[in-house]
Amino acid sequence: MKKIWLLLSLMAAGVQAAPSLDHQVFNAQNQAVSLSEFKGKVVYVDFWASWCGPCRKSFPWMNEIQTKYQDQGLAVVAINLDTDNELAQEFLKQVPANFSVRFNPEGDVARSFDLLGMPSSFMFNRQGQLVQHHVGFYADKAAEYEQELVNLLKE
Amino acid sequence: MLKPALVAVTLIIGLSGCSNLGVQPWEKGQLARSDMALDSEKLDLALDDHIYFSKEGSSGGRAFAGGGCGCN
Amino acid sequence: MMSTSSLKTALYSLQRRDWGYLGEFRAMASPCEILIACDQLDIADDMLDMAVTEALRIEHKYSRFIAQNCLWQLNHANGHKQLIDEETWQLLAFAKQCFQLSDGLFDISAGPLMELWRFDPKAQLPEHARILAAKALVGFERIEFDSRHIEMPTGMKLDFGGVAKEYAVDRVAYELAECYPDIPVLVNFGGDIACPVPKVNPWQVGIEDPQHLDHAANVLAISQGALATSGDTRRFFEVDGKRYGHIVDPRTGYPVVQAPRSVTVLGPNCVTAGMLATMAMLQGQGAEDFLQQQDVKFSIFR
Amino acid sequence: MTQKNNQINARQSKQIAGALALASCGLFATSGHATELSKKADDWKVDAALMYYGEQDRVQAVEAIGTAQKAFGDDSVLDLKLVVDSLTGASASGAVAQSSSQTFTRPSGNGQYSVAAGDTPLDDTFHDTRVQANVGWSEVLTPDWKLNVGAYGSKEFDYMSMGLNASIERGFNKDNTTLFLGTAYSFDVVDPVGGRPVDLSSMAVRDNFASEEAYRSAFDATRQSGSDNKQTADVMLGITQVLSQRWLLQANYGLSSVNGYLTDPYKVLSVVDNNGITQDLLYESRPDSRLKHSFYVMTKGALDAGVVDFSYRYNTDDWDLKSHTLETHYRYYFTGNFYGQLHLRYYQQTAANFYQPFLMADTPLPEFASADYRIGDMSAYTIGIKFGHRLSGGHEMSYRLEYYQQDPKNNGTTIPGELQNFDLFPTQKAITAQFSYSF
Repeated sequence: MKKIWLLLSLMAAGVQAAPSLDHQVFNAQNQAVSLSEFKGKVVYVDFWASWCGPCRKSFPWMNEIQTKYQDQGLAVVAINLDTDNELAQEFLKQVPANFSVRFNPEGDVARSFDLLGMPSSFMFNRQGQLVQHHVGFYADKAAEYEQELVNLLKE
Repeated sequence: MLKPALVAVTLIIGLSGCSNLGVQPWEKGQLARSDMALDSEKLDLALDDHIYFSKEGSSGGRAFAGGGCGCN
Repeated sequence: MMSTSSLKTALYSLQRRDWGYLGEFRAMASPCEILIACDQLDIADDMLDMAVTEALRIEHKYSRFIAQNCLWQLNHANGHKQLIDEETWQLLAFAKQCFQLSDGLFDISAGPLMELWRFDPKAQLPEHARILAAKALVGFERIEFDSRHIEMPTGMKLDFGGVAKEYAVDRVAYELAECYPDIPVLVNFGGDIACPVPKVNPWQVGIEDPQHLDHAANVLAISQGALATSGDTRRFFEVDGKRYGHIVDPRTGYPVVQAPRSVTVLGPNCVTAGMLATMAMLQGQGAEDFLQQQDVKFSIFR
Repeated sequence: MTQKNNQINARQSKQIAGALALASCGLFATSGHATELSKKADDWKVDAALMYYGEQDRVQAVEAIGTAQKAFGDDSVLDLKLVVDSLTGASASGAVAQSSSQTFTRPSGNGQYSVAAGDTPLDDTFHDTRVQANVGWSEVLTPDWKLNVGAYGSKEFDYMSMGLNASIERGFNKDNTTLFLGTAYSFDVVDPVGGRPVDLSSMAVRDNFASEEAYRSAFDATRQSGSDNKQTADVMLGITQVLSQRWLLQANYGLSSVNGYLTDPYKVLSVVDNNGITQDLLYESRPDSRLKHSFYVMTKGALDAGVVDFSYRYNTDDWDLKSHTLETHYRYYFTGNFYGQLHLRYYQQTAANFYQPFLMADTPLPEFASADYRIGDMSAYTIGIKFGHRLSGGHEMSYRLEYYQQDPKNNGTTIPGELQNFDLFPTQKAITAQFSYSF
């Protein structure tokens, strides 16, 4: 019974099933932009929402690694999934971000990334291939995440 | 007496199989509200349960486990 | 009970030393250390956790590199009146006193000038016209503020760089001393140091020698009090043999000529020591005379 | 030009170190400032409440409850709870009213109390203070598995109880479904005032004895020696299923097996003749085991300006005591920080098979018998309102008032003779007032 469900959900997700950087999102000025603008860099894509506690905890760490590895070609892209943009702006006022913030209110990109929990993070190497993904944010695993990024940056 | 118990147990286990019910992880904004937590009024419920436990013949039933908030 | 230090090593580390615990982390773009003279792991961990949280909080609030933060809001108000909280008001009030006591030499509105002087060896001398344009935007006296509001001329940018790190050191020291009044602790953020609780056998603190970076020229013994270092040992550049340090004189728009390479001052708290060190640097040649008049212990490297 | 300037400056510069030090004190005098970033995540979250429960001319109780919760890292949470409550007033002894005054022996055997003609006999020796402490630890083992363990202890004058519990939660399909399996064990020591009465032994009343010694030996004959204990083992299987973005459903099945001393040492039954005249008073007796089932289903919804939940519970057990409970809470937010909440509950119960309002003198004694209306036929309803204010800094204050009415019913017993003049199933009314504060 389980297999049928899997098949159905895959088909429903449409062509762009696998996570990739070829997706359309909105930037702070509400213009449609593509994630491919970060191609060539090591990209840490993070899906978050204003109501999610662990997401709030991950921002300071993302700030740190963005400042630390910016000039080695790291791009942290946090994609907000709130349907009400006001909530996202309120969150950003309280929890500053010095990395790129994008918006995907319809959640279609999140659906094609098939998130298992919130937050969810995906690591792309310089060739734009997905190499790693994590669910949730745990302070004691942050060093592990950082090491994975450092290895990607060295490639 | 045992029959209803068995029915209940199989029903509960069975329910966990269906994966079409439910929402995507990023659609849990409402469910993550503090007033939606199953233990959001745990003091009131504890005080109520104590009164009804000492004034009526049956008790229990409630569990605070599980919950809607989807963030890890 | 699970020891919580293991949970948090990612963001900072806590190592056992024979005199207690050494906590290390990064904040304000500098290496930070907390030396804790106590043997209980959970207390040391809690103190370190408080220090990191406070340091990151201040950095996030007043760093000029973080978009949307408190400082960013003030600097992008283009002339409109802005609400400020008590902490920001206290800092502004302190900066105003420093501006007056230094006859305008210490000016936190020198933001635009700071951005002009990109301090790394490859940088070129900015054109004079751009310096004048940036200087036009500087002038602490043109800022109106009270305990609730602030109004700045459009284009003026505040930069708490001259005081934020020392302030963070003092805040962390103040909070640690308040929660653990009897545990001697030394807070060291990249050379700015504070010891709020007296220690019987004093801490041994190495003062960096500007010529040979990363190894101590001489060692100072501190039982209590604070110490701050201001200097261009790392951030400087040379053009036609002339060395320009990172201390800019807001009145001329140029870095201070003949400024010492580094000035270290001891004081009651880090903010005061740091301010005296910065003002000494701003005196250029007169640094030694200036500090002698303040009868504080200091050391200057030329 | 800059050289000259510096020279002038050096001479004029005055002693400013003192002024600077003074100015900097202002920076730290602040008593600690509101941290914009979320409150330090690892602080203690404290909930406290004070409740008054008062029945119409029967029992009054004041209960203070406090819980404190602290997170350790991202995975573990410690929960502490302390409850102190004190009980005063009188509660029904189980004896029936009579057309003449009646005298009863106090449970301790020292002294008596008398009840006026026509009144339902109430035993007013009820002054007791209970203290209970709970501790719980929950740990997220993996994103799918969560473990909770806990222990509690409770002590009052004549009753001591302690217990352990453990439960495991498993998340399925993106945490939309959570299966819960919980077990609990508790051990209670029952050491009543005056000792445990011998089951169905006849109450010795001092007035019926010539001398104190005679009364004393008769009373002692109605006592069992030492205390007794009671063990309870519970297991519960539950599921919490997210139905939509705003609704979730919870369904639980609970099985509870209790063994040991279940009788209420302070309850008695009247033995009446065909005219309804009390001939004797017997201490009640209940079975020493009870197997209980509970089926509970609840749905909770997040509304735009409120929250609502509906729940139904069915209980049944091998004492044949069955009950239905319907309950709902509806909360409405008048403003972002102020809400009102309505609480409605209906409860209906059928009597245990050994419940009898009284015993007939001419019929043989049953093995078990109790006239405690709380295990008789009964329906009850509760209506309550609550108001809450969300204050700054994550604090919340709330106060509620509830009215609870119980209507005991006759489980089909024919009422003999003059007992028909009395209401053997009087309605009970009670008020609850509670104030809570959390930060």
